[in-house]
Amino acid sequence: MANLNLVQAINLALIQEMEKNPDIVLLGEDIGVNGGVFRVTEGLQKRFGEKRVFDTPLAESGIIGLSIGLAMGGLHPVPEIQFEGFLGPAYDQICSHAARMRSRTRGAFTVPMTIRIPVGGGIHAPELHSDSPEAIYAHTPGLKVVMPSSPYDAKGLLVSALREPDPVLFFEPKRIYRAFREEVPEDEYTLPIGKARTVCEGTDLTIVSWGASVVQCMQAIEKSSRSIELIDLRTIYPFDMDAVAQSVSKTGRCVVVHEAPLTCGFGSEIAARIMERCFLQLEAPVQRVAGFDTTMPYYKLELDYLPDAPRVTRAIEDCLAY
Amino acid sequence: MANLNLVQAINLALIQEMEKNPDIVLLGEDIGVNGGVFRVTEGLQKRFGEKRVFDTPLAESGIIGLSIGLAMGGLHPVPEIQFEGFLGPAYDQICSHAARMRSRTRGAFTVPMTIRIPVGGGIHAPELHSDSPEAIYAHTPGLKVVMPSSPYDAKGLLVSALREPDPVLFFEPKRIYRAFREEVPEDEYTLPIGKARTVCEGTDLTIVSWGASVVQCMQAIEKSSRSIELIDLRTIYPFDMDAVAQSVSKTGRCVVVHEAPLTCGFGSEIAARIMERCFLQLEAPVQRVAGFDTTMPYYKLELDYLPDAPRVTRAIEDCLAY
Amino acid sequence: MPITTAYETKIEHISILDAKGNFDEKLGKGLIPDADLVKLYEAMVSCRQLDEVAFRLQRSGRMGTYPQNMGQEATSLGAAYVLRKDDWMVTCYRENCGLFWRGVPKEGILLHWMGDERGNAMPKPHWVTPIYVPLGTQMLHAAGLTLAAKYRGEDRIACTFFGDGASSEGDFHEACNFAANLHIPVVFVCQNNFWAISTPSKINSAAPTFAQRGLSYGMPCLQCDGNDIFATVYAMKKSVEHARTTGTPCFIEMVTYRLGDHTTADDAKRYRDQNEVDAWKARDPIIRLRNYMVARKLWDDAKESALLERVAQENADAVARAEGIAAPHRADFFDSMYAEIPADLAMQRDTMHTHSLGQDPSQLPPEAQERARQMTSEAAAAHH
Amino acid sequence: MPITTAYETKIEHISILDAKGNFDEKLGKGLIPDADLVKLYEAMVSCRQLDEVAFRLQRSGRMGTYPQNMGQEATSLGAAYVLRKDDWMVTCYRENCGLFWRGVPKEGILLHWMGDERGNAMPKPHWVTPIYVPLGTQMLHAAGLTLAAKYRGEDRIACTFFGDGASSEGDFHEACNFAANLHIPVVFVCQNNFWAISTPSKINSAAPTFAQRGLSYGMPCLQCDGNDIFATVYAMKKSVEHARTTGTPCFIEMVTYRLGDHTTADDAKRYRDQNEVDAWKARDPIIRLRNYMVARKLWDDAKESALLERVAQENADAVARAEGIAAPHRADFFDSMYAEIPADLAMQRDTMHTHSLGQDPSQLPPEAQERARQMTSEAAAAHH
Ligand SMILES: Cc1ncc(C[n+]2csc(CCOP(=O)(O)OP(=O)(O)O)c2C)c(N)n1
Ligand SMILES: Cc1ncc(C[n+]2csc(CCOP(=O)(O)OP(=O)(O)O)c2C)c(N)n1
Ligand SMILES: [Mg+2]
Ligand SMILES: [Mg+2]
Repeated sequence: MANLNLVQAINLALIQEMEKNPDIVLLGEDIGVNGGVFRVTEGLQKRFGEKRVFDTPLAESGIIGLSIGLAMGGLHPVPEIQFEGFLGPAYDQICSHAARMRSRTRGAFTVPMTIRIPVGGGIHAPELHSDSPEAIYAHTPGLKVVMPSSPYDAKGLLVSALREPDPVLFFEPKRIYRAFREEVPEDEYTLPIGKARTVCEGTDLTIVSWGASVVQCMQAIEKSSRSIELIDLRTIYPFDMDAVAQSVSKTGRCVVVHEAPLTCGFGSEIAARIMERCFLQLEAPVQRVAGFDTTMPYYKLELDYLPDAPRVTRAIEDCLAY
Repeated sequence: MANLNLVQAINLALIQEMEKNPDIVLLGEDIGVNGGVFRVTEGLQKRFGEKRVFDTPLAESGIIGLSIGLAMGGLHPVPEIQFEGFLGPAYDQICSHAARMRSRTRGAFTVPMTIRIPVGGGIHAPELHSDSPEAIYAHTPGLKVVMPSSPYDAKGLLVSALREPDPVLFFEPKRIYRAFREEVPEDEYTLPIGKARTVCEGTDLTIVSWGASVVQCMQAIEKSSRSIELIDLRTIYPFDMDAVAQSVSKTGRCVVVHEAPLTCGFGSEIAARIMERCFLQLEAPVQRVAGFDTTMPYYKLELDYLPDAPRVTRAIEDCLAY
Repeated sequence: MPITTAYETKIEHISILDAKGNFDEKLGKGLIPDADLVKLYEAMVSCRQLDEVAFRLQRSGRMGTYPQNMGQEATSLGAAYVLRKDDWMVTCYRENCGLFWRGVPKEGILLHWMGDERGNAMPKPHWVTPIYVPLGTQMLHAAGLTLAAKYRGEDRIACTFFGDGASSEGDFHEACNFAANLHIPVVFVCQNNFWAISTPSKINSAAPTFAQRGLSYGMPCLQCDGNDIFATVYAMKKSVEHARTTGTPCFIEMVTYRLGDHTTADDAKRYRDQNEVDAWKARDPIIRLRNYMVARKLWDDAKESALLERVAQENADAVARAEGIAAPHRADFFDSMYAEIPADLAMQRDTMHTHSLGQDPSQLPPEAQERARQMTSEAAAAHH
Repeated sequence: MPITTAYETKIEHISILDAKGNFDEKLGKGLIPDADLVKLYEAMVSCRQLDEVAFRLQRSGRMGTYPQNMGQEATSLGAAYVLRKDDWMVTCYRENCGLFWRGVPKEGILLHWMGDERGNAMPKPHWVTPIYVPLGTQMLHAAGLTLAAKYRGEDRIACTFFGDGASSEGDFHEACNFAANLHIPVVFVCQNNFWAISTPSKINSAAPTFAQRGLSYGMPCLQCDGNDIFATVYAMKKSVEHARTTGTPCFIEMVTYRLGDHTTADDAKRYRDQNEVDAWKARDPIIRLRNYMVARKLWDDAKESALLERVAQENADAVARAEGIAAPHRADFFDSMYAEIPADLAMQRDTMHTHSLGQDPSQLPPEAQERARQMTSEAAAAHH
């Protein structure tokens, strides 16, 4: 048991799985000697050699395309995309190829691959370093999409991802890379992809969130006098609708919180499903607290864009007042 | 007034606007001598010359990136992407650049551009020729997204798009390129981007749809004994939520129909908004009839994938029975 | 010396059996044993014939869009002939001749163009990848497949094919660059057939050759006559040897011509001159090789008719097999999305014929649930 | 002749004032008038100084991540000096020296790195584009801007800059290919500074030069010493003349070195040898030019101190202006999304401090509506 931050928990998961599975290889921009711009792969090249941990040319489509080939060839590549904003050039290889390979070849070729991607705002970064594109990939059949909100979860979910036979986008919220530490077992454990975590129980209202926003939700809940249940989705696809529906059936009210823009964000799917599954139990419309339908602003205004505890509080109040 | 199919209506709109506005230029793969693989630009190179209508190298990111530069330089480019499946390589230029240029330069540079894209299934095409990615772009702030369902609408909407100061994705449902003809005025008219059309009025239930699915909805409505209102969204972003909310407030029931996969499809946004706006009037959860959460299958099974009139009928019945 | 030379290079063009029938003994002698030559010829004729069969299938509504290979048979065939059977061959969609040489069954290729993913379930031992319709994307996969082999210490290279048009895609650049800089032995073969649908190759490259596309990466580059099976074999031998011995990539432009329409959905008369097509018909790789074999007494009319008859039968059999495969289950496309189907997706599959999507059946009022139960059992019955 | 030459080429390297102080009279004489030389020197010093100012701003929390230009001043400056004032200059993020030469105000650049889009609102008459953080994407825009100018019959070329790393992106390939094949006069300038963050340039290209990246497209290619202002000016003059007279693109590799960290968020000691850095410090473009000017009696210590003092004041003023600009309105980012804000987005803006998102205020119960009204007027008051 060690007290680790998110970066360290991921680093540990990588080490342990790489020791078990010689087919895991890591690649990306600056992940070798430099250990990645967030130091998530620190020390891994030294430990596992340049064959298993290597720097690539600066080309995201190339990184994913090469990884697809590696995976078709029987390895489990773990490409890092330096920031979520640079998934753009790799979109086609991810969505038209990685996601479809099993289906278009009826299983003759598969793409076991874990794409690691720092995600989200809040660290005063330059343009295209603060976005939240998870809904784009949740809308793309054939992918799995994971986003942990704590060191413990990160380790358990990453180990699962590294054992997945299909491509996983593993989003790491950079705002909480070093924000806090928690006890993370050295021993092996996994958290299932597709299962949510109930962070705290409550009876008046359910909050559904994921990634760094979970922290903002907890702040709002601490300040609230009402009994609020918080569900951390942990995985965006497949998502644990049973957990959400069960909670909302109990509370009758729900607020969904995420950083991505409102329109067609993953919150809209959660809201639509809640309506489908809990229609008769719902006492108020599902409230969405999300990024606005604008480009993520440069950092002077990023805190005005990102959902924060006061906005979550307002939504809780509005929803309860309905 | 002429009796035109969708291809001809678009061709006519291009001719008329190009005659008015010398800044409009057309570019893309095979759009010149060949008139495009769907013949939408037939005759335009001959008419307007190779300077205004030109073939490009085979590279979608290049086509959009070049168009962005053309637009920043004061022209109104109309790039064609041959099939929606090949938007993938251009995703980054569309979403990280075209969509953000005005915002990231606070208006110093803008990208007036109309990207024309054949979209959707139903024509027995090979892989990646039958998708419906509109939700991806609706989730990307800075873009406008249009999808007509008839020749008349296509002309009016395209003329509006060609006069827009911001980037528009103009999706042309290939399934109805030549499926039917209707009266299309030669005279100038425009249809506003952001306004829906009420195709037929009704009191029992509202259907919201767009693109080729509108035709399937009409078939279902014709067979139904109930009074059903059909709203063709026409534009996906900005979308006419007032029209939808007004209709559902009246009928209390709604079915949304689209070809794209269910999860995080644009139907989820419509459903979520209906809940937000019409909660107290809703008598049943909004039903979504959509593509499944699978890769669009090759054409032997495409009709099993695409929403058809029987599936719409089933949704109508389920929703009314609720 | 203020102006010095930073780089200097030269690209060779290889031609052995030219269109007039001249044969270069120095390069060509002993290059291909006579017995193999006959087999290569037969393979080209068989592929050419299948093009015609496929064309008729498409015209009669029994197949979707199909891209004919006509005129380009010697490119992928030359490559397949030189490669080891366990080198990766990573193709686009116009390399049937090479794929068949590898042993890929014709019915699989036909099935693919009949709109059936099972046609893309390439049989494993053939070391070939699925057909790629999206252009330019497969070269990166070729690099990855080869790097995976290298990682495991396997002695395996790859050869990947793409057109003049596809070489304009950004992924082409990234694939060559990754292969060169990460030391991955891939032979990149650009099939310059002068057209990308209606777009002439000069719009895809203003340079004098496509071969020089490889110079960026410091790769050895070659150009060869792609309609000359001797030249393609010669260029491949040189390139394969380079790749295998150095562990690094190299580049070949094979100059050829698409004699047919781009696909059955295309009408090449709209954009290209019949004179140009006729000139290239005179350089047909099949005719050229036949003339050579006849001159060398390796071939005659009797053999030709026997071949045509045999091939007609083989192709008819392949069509029969492709058409004889039972239609896929209507819910087939759900089952290969993931190794294990997620619960929600399974629900979509199991209710696809009975419920509207997004509606959890258990939420329905009793009468609707009853109707659903009936429909489910009807649907199940219909599938047995 | 079965083996013929399909293509042959050679790339020149230009060096005029070398690191040892040798000056090539043949190429260098009269290339840059003395008066201009002094101005160019002053520009480099001023830019170098601003790097230090920016570094301190970042370290003291007054600015976000900043990429220093240190060591590379002569590349973009040589280009800006040769270009006409109304040629497009399409840069990445490490070309301050050229941008300032063009008249782009320093406070704009600082403002950008202070996380404020208004810093990217490039003033129109300077014919420069915004700073691009995403790599490799701007070259296509350069091609488009130039084609738009050509379309209108304007006599305007573009020069676009990118690093050794960025040249690995697919968009780089597409930009060069479009420019070459569609006949667009763009000068492509690759600043090879040997590193892309921690990635050595050999991982981005295994070829002997980056200059040969242009050969694919049939462009004239040049390599020059990028730390020699004479060489960059010479290479640019040749290239600009080519572009302007032929209307087609060309390619320059400027060989230079990043003396500082990649950005203020980077620590280059983690991955590169101090000896390498020291060796390049000896080839610093500023020192080199100063020595030359001193030798030619164009410069002396007194001038140097006066310059340093003037520049310190100018840069301090620029910082004061950047920091003096009023903070953007909290809802600022809504207003430049579209020419006209869509109604739904306006609603999001107007209720951003009063309502939870997605909630139509009119749907709220009366007491919540009352609370909202209060908050709205408070918020409005706070902004005046
Ligand atoms: C990424 C992508 N863009 C566009 C298309 C549509 N398309 C199919 S084939 C083709 C032309 C291909 O030309 P080339 O690469 O020269 O190959 P050829 O067909 O001549 O063998 C085009 C534009 C595609 N399949 N993929
Ligand atoms: C598309 C993209 N991928 C990754 C990054 C992250 N990144 C910023 S600078 C950099 C290295 C750039 O190297 P180079 O092009 O050589 O320019 P230099 O910084 O050396 O001037 C990287 C990887 C980015 N900004 N854009
Ligand atoms: Mg071709
Ligand atoms: Mg660099």
